[in-house]
Amino acid sequence: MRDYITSYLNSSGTPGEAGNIFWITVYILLIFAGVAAGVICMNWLERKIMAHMQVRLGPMRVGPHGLLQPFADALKLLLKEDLMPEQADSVVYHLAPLLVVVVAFTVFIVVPFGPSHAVTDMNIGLLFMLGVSSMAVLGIVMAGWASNSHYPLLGALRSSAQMVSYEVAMGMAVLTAVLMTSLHGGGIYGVGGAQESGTGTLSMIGIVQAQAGQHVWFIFKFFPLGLVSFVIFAIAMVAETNRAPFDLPEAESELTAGFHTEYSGFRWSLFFLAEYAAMIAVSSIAVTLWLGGWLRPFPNWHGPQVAIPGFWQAGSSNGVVDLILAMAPVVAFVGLGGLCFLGAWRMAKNPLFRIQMLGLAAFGALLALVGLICVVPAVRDRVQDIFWFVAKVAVSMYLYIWYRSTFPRYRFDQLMKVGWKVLLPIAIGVLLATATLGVVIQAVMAA
Amino acid sequence: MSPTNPIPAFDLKEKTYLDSNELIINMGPQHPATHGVLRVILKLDGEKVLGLECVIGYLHRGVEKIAENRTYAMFNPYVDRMDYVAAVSNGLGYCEAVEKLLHTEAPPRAKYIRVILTELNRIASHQLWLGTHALDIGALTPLFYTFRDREEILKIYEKYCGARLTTHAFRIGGLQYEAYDGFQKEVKAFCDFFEPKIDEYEELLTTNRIWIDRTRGVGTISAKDCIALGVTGPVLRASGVKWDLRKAQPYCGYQEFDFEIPTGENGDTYDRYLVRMAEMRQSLRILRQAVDRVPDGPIMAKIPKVLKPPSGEVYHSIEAPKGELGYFIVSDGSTQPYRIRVRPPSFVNLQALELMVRGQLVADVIAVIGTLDIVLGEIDR
Amino acid sequence: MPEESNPGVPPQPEAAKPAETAPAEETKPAVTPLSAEVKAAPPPAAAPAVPAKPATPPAASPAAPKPAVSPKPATPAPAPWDSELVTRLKAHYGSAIQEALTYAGQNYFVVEKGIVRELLERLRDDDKFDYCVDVTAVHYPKREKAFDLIYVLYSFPNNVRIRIKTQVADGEKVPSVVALWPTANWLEREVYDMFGIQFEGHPDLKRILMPDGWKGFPLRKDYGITQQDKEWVQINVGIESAQ
Amino acid sequence: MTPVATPFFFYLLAGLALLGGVLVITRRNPVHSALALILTLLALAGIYLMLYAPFVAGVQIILYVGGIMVLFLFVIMLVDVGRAEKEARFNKQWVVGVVASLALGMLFVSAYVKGKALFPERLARLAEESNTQEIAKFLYGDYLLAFEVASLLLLVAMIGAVVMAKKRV
Repeated sequence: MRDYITSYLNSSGTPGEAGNIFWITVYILLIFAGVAAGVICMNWLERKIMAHMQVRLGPMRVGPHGLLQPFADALKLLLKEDLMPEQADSVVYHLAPLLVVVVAFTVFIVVPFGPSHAVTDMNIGLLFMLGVSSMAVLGIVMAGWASNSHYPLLGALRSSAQMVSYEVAMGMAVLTAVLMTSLHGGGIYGVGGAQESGTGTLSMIGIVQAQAGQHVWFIFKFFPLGLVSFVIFAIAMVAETNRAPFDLPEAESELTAGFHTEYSGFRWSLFFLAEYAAMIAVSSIAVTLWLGGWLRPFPNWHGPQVAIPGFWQAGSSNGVVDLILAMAPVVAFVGLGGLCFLGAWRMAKNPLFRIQMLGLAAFGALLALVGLICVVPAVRDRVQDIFWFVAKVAVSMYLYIWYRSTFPRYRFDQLMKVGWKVLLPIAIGVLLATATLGVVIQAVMAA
Repeated sequence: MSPTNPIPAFDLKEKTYLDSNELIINMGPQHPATHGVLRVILKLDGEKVLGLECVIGYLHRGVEKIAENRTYAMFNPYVDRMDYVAAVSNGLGYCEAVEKLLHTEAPPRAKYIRVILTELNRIASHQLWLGTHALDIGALTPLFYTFRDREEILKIYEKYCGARLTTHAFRIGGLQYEAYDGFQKEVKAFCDFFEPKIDEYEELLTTNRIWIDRTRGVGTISAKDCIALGVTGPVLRASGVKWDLRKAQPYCGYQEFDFEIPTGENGDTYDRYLVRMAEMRQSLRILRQAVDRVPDGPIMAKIPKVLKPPSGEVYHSIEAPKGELGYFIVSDGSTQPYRIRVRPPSFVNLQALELMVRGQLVADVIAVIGTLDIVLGEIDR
Repeated sequence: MPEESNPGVPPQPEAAKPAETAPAEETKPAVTPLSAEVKAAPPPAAAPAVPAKPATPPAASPAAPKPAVSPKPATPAPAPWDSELVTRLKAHYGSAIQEALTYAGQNYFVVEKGIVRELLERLRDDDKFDYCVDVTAVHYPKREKAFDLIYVLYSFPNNVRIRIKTQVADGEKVPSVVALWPTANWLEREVYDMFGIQFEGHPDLKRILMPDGWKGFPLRKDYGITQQDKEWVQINVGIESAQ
Repeated sequence: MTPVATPFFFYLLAGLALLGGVLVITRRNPVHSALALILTLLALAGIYLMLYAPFVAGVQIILYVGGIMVLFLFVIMLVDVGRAEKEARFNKQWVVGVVASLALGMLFVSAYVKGKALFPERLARLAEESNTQEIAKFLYGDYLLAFEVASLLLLVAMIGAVVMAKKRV
């Protein structure tokens, strides 16, 4: 048994590939907990960031700087009465939030947090993600229909039309990136660097490895083609997750709350959870396909080789740059901890605030501790990939929040127009251009 | 909702079940975007509006009936509760109407302070409109910006008369309170503070592609339709009619100020937005002129303690932030008005809603309700 | 405001109106809508009432009090209103135009109910009163014809405001003017709602502010201020009394 | 990874597919029918996976579940379900239906009986690793003409649908 558990640690694949049920379970639980924690963080961050963009403070009461607000909210939601409209279709009504949540979490099976940090690596990983996440719309449609109420129905109609439409443009943009994995040459235009052979793959891990092999993130590949396809995906993914400025299915000023108008308490919180999980999932696709997944930035910067005995061995390809970037998780966590300490120090010196101050300081200490643990070489090397992946996803999540506090909402027909008449033609054009360019360059290089 | 409520006047023909459903949606009276307790019954084909009917009266308090049972001075605070967003304008209209009935006029100092407070109120009303209108269209942030800046105006009110929203700032014949020390300085400081803020709002919206898409060509109404429907205020001006009671039939000494009437061309929601933004700037211009020239002198005309206007009737109207606000007062020579009729701009403007949204989408209904800038307290009275 | 220093000058905006009315009618029949704004916009520093004062005809501002500060002039009363419009209309309608008066600088006609609709149409088409500001009513329960029905009109081209007043007995029907001004739709509904005056030819005459099943017309003088439709309140609100 | 509990999963998925199929035709509420159909389609996708055809499984989910069925539901939601439930469920074409299903059933039976002769190597096992590439090679290589004809057919159908829908507006 022990061997069974430890044997995986020496393998270099994902637990799914190794067929190790124990580690699969561990990974699933880890990812489930991680995504749930991410949703909680997002909840707090969204409220705080939006508040600061809107010249207000946001939650400040529950815990220092409202840090415990998400927990208070979760408790409130769990204790709320679970209501169902009288004429609602009870089976479908209860099934809908479950489906949405299951779908939102299932996609994380193939998300590659690192070369071996994924539940499994599927041959059709990308297709799996797109397919499963496209099932989320089913849950929304079911919720809207089963509520037997007009606003949810309108929300569901909008949602289904919107998500189906944007999937098309999204698919085309994704294909562009997939096409890039089949190129041989390295560098932005495929003419420099190592001429490793690419075969083209739909595997999420394979796609990141292709970017590593070509020494370029696909966002820079064939500039500006990669960038354009990334932008198309970035727009489509906002529409796909029903977020501002494409949040028509839940446009509060028009449809009160859209498809989840009639839901309350725990079932409503499932929709909430699924929405944020879906945001993280599509952001993961974007990061994997265009932003180099777990790869750290500046792969082409070189510095002098250094060696610190017992801590850093010389001989890595980028020398001191590697060392500096390897310290990024440490800097980030210790920095966040320092911010917490600063906040605790600046808090009003009043006995009433003592618990809050201590709490914030303790939280800061926890963060700093996590940062310091990342210094340990064994942890450092394993955490690196996950850190960069999560950091990139976090940037994308920040964009979501930023959009929401900046843009007005699109109207339905305009949304459709943007999807079908603007994004889709551009996406197809970019796809064709990428294919042509790839073939031409490889023919030239071969000649 | 009463069981005797109207059945919408649409023709609901017999349908087979394969016909797509014509949805009848009841928007309001509790709805985030109807600005109060307006109820709009929408008939939709999918998202397209086939027709609508406004149901109002949920906030009816019988203000006109109350007026007949109060003395002239006692009724003064009630008018603040009609358009509570622009309470000062309501008070100005009422006081001037009664003064006209009394054949008297406020002294010049009072008039200047009235102008200052009214223009501040116009800005506050437009700010509130902008914030909620943008929120309806989905832009969350302008709401907080405008409320932050509106606070400065409310602070001036609070300092002046102790109240922030329903100010009851004026008295028949002038003002009750002398301006506090530093009043002019603070108004001036507000002008300097607020001018860049308008730029800030405009930065968020005026050139925002989505904002333009959502508002341009939406809820278009021609000048002819505006006049036929009696629509006044910024809505009328956005349709290209350069008409403002402050210029056309000046009251309260507005003829002494130099300002322009901003107009639009297309009469769509975007033009109405631009017109109101320009109006805020014009109000600042009036404010700047007014604070510099406030004359000294009494703040109350010599009027008797008990007001007994000679019997007769007057109609007096002013340019409220939302349009022409008229008071028709009939006096029978007693201490109580025989009849007060309020001609609220929102009430009349709301009639244009159906014309403006028929054939457009649900989302446009929201945008158009927002752009009409209605206040239900004034509609229902 | 400088005009206060000269107590003989009547309040400017009001005094300007009757003064303008007559000349505007005669000399400038087709003024553009913007002319009003030009007329009433003296430069800020200038003395008040510059354009209007010299043109003051003898009939102007009879109601304006001599000293503006005194609230009790010698009982101001409506004075006859003379203008080209009045003579023209009187010539056409004869005694159906019962009175043409001016009070506090505001002009109004009192006409017979029978000609109201025709007169309004004529005013709209021939005299460019293109904007129906308001339709309202006043209840005089002791009078034989219990209601005054009042139309407030405004002309954008001429910047003139007048009122048309007619007397209506309880239960009498009045022709609707919705066909002339769509804005009259809600205004007439409100008059019906509050006074119970029926408008003939109104497309959708029903209550507007009061609930549909309500009994009684609240703005009539015989309707007490605390009075309510108890039955309606009990059925629809579920409480014994709203007071 | 080596297959685990293959018979169990096969019978589970096949059972779900059959159950869904039966529910599709027996439910009165069209939305329930559509949801049952989705169950069938998902079970089928699972069976494709078991047959080492992950690409087909993925496409099945994306196209049928995420696309076509959503549009089905979209249309059904706009239909007056209350009235549709009262309509007779099986219309007059049941004779044709029985004949068609009998014919299909016989086809299956004959394929099962003669199967070993028709497919001597039983299952053409595609490489799990390069499944997508293999399909691409087939589609764009051996069967290019058929693929293009099929896409043309779909294009024509699409234009036809647009034209028919346009007439109403």
